[in-house]
Amino acid sequence: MFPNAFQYEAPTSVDEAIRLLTEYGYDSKILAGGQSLLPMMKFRIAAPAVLIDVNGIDDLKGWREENGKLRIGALTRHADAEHATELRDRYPLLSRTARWIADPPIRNRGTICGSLVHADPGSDWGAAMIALRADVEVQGLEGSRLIPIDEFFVDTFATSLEENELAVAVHVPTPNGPVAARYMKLERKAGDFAIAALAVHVVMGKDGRVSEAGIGIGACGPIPLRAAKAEAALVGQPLTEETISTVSKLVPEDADPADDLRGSADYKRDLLRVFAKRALLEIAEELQERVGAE
Amino acid sequence: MNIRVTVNGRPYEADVEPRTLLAYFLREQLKLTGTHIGCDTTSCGACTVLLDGKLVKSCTVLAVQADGREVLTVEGLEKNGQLHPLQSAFWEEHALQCGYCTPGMLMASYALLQENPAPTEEEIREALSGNICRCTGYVNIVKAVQLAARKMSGETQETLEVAATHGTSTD
Amino acid sequence: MRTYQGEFTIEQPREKIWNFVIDPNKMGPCIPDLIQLNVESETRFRTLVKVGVGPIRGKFDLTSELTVTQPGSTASLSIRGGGMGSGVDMKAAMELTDTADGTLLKWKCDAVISGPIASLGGRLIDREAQKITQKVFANLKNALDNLPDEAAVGATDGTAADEG
Amino acid sequence: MALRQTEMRPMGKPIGRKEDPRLIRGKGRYVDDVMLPNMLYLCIVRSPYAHARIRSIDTSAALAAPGVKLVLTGEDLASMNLAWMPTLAGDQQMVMATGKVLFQYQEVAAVVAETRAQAEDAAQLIEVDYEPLPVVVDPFKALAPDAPVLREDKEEKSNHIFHWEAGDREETETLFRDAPVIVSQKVRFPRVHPSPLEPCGCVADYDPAKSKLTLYVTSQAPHVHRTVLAMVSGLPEHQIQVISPDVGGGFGNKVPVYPGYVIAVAASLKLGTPVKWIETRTENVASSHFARDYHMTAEIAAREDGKVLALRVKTIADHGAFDAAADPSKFPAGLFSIVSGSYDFKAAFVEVDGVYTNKAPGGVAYRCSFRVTEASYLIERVMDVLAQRLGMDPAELRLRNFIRKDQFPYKSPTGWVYDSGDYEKTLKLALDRIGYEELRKEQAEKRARGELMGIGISTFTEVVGAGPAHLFDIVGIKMFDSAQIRFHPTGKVIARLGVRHQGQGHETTFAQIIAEELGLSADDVLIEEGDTDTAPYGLGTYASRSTPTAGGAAALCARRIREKARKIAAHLLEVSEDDVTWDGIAFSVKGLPGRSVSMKDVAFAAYTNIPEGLEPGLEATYYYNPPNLTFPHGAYIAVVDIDKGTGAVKVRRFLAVDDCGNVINPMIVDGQVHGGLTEGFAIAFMQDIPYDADGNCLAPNWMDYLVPTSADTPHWETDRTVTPSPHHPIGAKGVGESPNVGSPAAFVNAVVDALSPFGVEHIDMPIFPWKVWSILREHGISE
Repeated sequence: MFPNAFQYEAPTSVDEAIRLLTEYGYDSKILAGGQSLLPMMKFRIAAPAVLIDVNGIDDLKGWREENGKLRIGALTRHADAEHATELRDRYPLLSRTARWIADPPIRNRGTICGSLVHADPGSDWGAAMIALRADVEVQGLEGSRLIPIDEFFVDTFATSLEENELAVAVHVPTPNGPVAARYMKLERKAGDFAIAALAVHVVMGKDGRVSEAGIGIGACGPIPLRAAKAEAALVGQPLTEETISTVSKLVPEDADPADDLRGSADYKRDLLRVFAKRALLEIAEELQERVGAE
Repeated sequence: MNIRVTVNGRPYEADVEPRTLLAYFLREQLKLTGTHIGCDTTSCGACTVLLDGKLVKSCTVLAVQADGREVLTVEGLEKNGQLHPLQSAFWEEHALQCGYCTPGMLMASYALLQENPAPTEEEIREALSGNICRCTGYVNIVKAVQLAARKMSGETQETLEVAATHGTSTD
Repeated sequence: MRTYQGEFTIEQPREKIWNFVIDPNKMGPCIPDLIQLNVESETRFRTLVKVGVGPIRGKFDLTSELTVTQPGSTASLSIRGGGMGSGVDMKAAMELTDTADGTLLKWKCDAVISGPIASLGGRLIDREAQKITQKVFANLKNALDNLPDEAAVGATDGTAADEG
Repeated sequence: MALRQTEMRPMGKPIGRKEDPRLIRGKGRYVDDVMLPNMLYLCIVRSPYAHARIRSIDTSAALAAPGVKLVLTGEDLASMNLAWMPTLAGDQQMVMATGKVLFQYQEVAAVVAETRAQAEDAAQLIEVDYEPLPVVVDPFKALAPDAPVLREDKEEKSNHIFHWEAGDREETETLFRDAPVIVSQKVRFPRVHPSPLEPCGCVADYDPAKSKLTLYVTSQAPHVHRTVLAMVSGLPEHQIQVISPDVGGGFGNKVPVYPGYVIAVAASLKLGTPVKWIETRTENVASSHFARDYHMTAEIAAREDGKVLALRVKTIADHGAFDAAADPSKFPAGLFSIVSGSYDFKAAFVEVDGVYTNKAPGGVAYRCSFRVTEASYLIERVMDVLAQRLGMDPAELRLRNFIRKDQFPYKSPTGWVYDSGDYEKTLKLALDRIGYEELRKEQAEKRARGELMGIGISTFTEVVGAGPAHLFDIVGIKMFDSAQIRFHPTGKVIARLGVRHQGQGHETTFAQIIAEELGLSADDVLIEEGDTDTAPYGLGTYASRSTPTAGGAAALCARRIREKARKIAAHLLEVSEDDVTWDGIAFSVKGLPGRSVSMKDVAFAAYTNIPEGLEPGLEATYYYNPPNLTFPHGAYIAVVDIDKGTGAVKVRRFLAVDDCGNVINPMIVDGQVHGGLTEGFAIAFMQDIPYDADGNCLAPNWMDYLVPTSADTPHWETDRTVTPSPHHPIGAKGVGESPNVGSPAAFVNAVVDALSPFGVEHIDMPIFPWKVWSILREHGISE
């Protein structure tokens, strides 16, 4: 299967990419990992006239910590996040999420930012970045701006990115204290989009109570969602069984799943509850060990 | 567009349409038909090759994206008339039936053993999860990768024979 | 099949609204993301529309046919066509009734979407079809509200019911 | 481990496969690897509608597109008399739609262009004006009196295709009337698809100078394809050569002749150049033939002690838009009447009604001997329902009802004569190996703790090897099979067979059979299949029939050679033929074992030193018509754990004990079992092709039609018993399909067993986690 014919551009700088985006607008698409876009183009349900391949832009590669944040460049592949042992301690959700995405060769190609910009509601990174309270750094003709993840997803396959803006990085806040995270996902088969998914990120305060909590919901609405009620109920509490039970019951309240081939809306809501409970129990145990060891 | 690609150590220069997928480029322009195509949705992995040492599905990479880079396909595994240990292990363990998934499976196994020379069954199953086999039920593929891992870690033929006879693993 | 419906009130006499909705030259432009409109007869018009969400982008070539079922009060609009290897069939029924404030327009639309878009985009097509349908009637309402003379009030949002 | 390829007496040994050296090097030659000079590419335009009238097709823009050489529609084919073609089931199928379309993804038009991309580009430019018609996707609704009639071309204005029955209605009714226990269960076998990794496709190469058509096609039955093509195209059969090169899996999907092949042939006939058509995965799943889709109800009449008396089965079979089932002509429901399985029922009565719907046509036998999977699943499922109702252990119930070893040959209540079997031995081995008693103990402990663990048993009987020619034919051609063996002077052999392997290892196993019979090593025998110009006529490889039919042909053909060889040996040994004995490796003089000649010596003599009066050369052909089918059997046990929070089922262990008679190559048999179990596992837990009410196919590719990966698939355990077939020349039975036939019931039985304390008696496949969760929820036992 072949995509429609297109003009291929391979800029080597962000400015050049933005200039091309500005020039071709609606008719163009950015190609990063291409693991979602190219299949759609082969089916010809996506047929951009111009493809702007950003893989040759060195500025989009790699990550660094700065100003209390981890800045992850747009060309960071899922597999990079999966294997980066140096990030596991402070950003455990990254590798825990990455290993659930599709399969190894796809993870070698697909990028974190590309996945966010594609804005598939079933995307694993969507839920994870919600939990991490990330910002997406985008650059346009007028310079760059940070879009908080809660404002980034607008609708299925739609983000608040302007037509001539390029997502250049995603910023993840550096946690302030011991952190643990879980990514829970049920699939119909390995590598499938989630039936439902939940990303849970917890930072423990010195008082033994949760100081920061992030819970992102995947595949249960038109966009990745935040379990805001559950987060609020978690912050300031010790991770007791009682807290966990209360919090996990609140998670489904912020979900908006639909009935489909993967299961009913009720089922998906209940999965979120089960995921939350299991994730928090595991996190509690892990943090207890960690704090105890310190 | 004109591209230069090194495939299995050999440089090629070719003119391709930007929309040409790497899999078709390899098969139809370079006549390296060992790389197969089995699906439209990047699901099956029959087209799996290594691009600059990284495992990719060549049906979801443009040929122009391989410009200036190195590709390794199944045809590049055999060296100087010697089968790669993975190839002979797949043969010995009956890890293939119709053979259509085999090139992709070999490439995925090759990539795995580069990073993890002694994988467990679970690690092998996870590493090959982007490659569908409809015939073998995977049991013998797992065995073959483990056998190849032992071969590549330098065990002698004799040790392997003993291990096979006694049904034990020597690692 | 998916069914979408809604209703709104316009502070205009029924006759005036009626004359609007059965005129392809006036109804045609209510189709959202219109690229091209050809009015082929008094009851028939052909439109080329831009459809899409995110990377899924294409054009649908749609032929619409107006049928008056009861002059002055009920009419139906059948929209058929397709694009991107898929087919679209919609039957919208409109009913006008007098109210104290003007005219109540009730609409109901049965949509059948066939082909790769329906099966590939299963996760989103329902929402999209719903959105497009609602946009048609929102545009219609908007156009009617802006008819010369009176202003309009009292619209209710469209609601959707999935019967598929 | 060195490859033990050079052994003499290779029968029963795990010899490394002869086909592998090319396949592991990427040097296989599959149909898409066939690249001919001036070859053009074909792309098919398919219907987005499940049911619609075609008002008009505008091909002008496509014809004007770059690189386009030809555009064809149904009307064009009608003018060539190619618009319709016969199906294997004796129905007619549209090659390209004329008048109306009957299922989504049906062939409507085709473009031939210089490149694949150009063909796809131009296909987009074809404009079809459709008038949608009411859609029927539910086979029960299709039978309603007010249902729209789908097939306007048929004389009978109804969606009913056939009614078929087997067994004794009266005796069955009588036994049911007086039975103390009756259980009844409705069971659906989902619509599934064989989905070989290599999709279907062909290169049609018509050479006007030679008036010869060469069709390279990925086919399980090249000879049948040639005959059907001759019938459809009107080309003389001897001027058609069908070559089935390496086949990337078949599983039944590559038995039928698909419209794409006929379109490619038509295009090549028109253009006089080679035309390639390679299916996309979407075309494969959504338009090529599906399998199963049986809606069954089974009832068992039994005594209170568990002894079964009678079986009654009613089935609605959804065949889609055309009856393209790949069943033998006289068996519209295939061998479904094997449904009494391994149990000694006094009577049985089985009915099947076939129905047209607006769905892709079918159904093929997907790794299954013509509807045996449906039958086996049904009886194994319902036996468990009976066990549950009686409060009996399912193993115990089976042991009580098995056909006993001494009852063979056994005549089943629907008329089959089972050749051999030892069901008790096989089940007992399985129970022993898996540690059944300990597992039941563990289960009891887990139940006490509120955990959900299940053990499922399936003790199935297969029926394979179609078939005896008096019973079985396909489009009139009797289902025998054939082998032709030719010795070269230096003692090497080429053997050609009428079947066509797709991964089963024929190049190795048939070499083993022939080498064993002729005292050679398997290395000395080259097996060739798939070229109709060289191979003798055969019906193809499916329904586990290759070993029972072609395997028999190979052995008997070799024996025919041996008879002539004996004469030559006598001449060489200078004794009379009666004084020559054959010890498996050489001919020797009776009583003088030292004086012997090998087959190699004999072969050389056949060309160099022929006894007077004897025809030179050493070769033979054998067409083997098996006297009966063979009946492999097995006992499968699955152990599952259920996650009470998610409803997910984990298969912890799975043991398959198979009995396929004498084994040619145990390594290959195990491989076949592993593969079939994986497909059975997918069917039990993942696979269905649902349609929405508008006839949209909701699982048209591998994103939604789920095929399991290595990470999903359990680690299979296997074992074997051996009960040779008494009538097969080498006592073999065929095994490829047993694991697919036998395993779905084991999986489902295990899940139901886990939930049985809550009164759950059945869950329809595929067992998605949400189904289990709903049950847990309903019974208040979810996490």
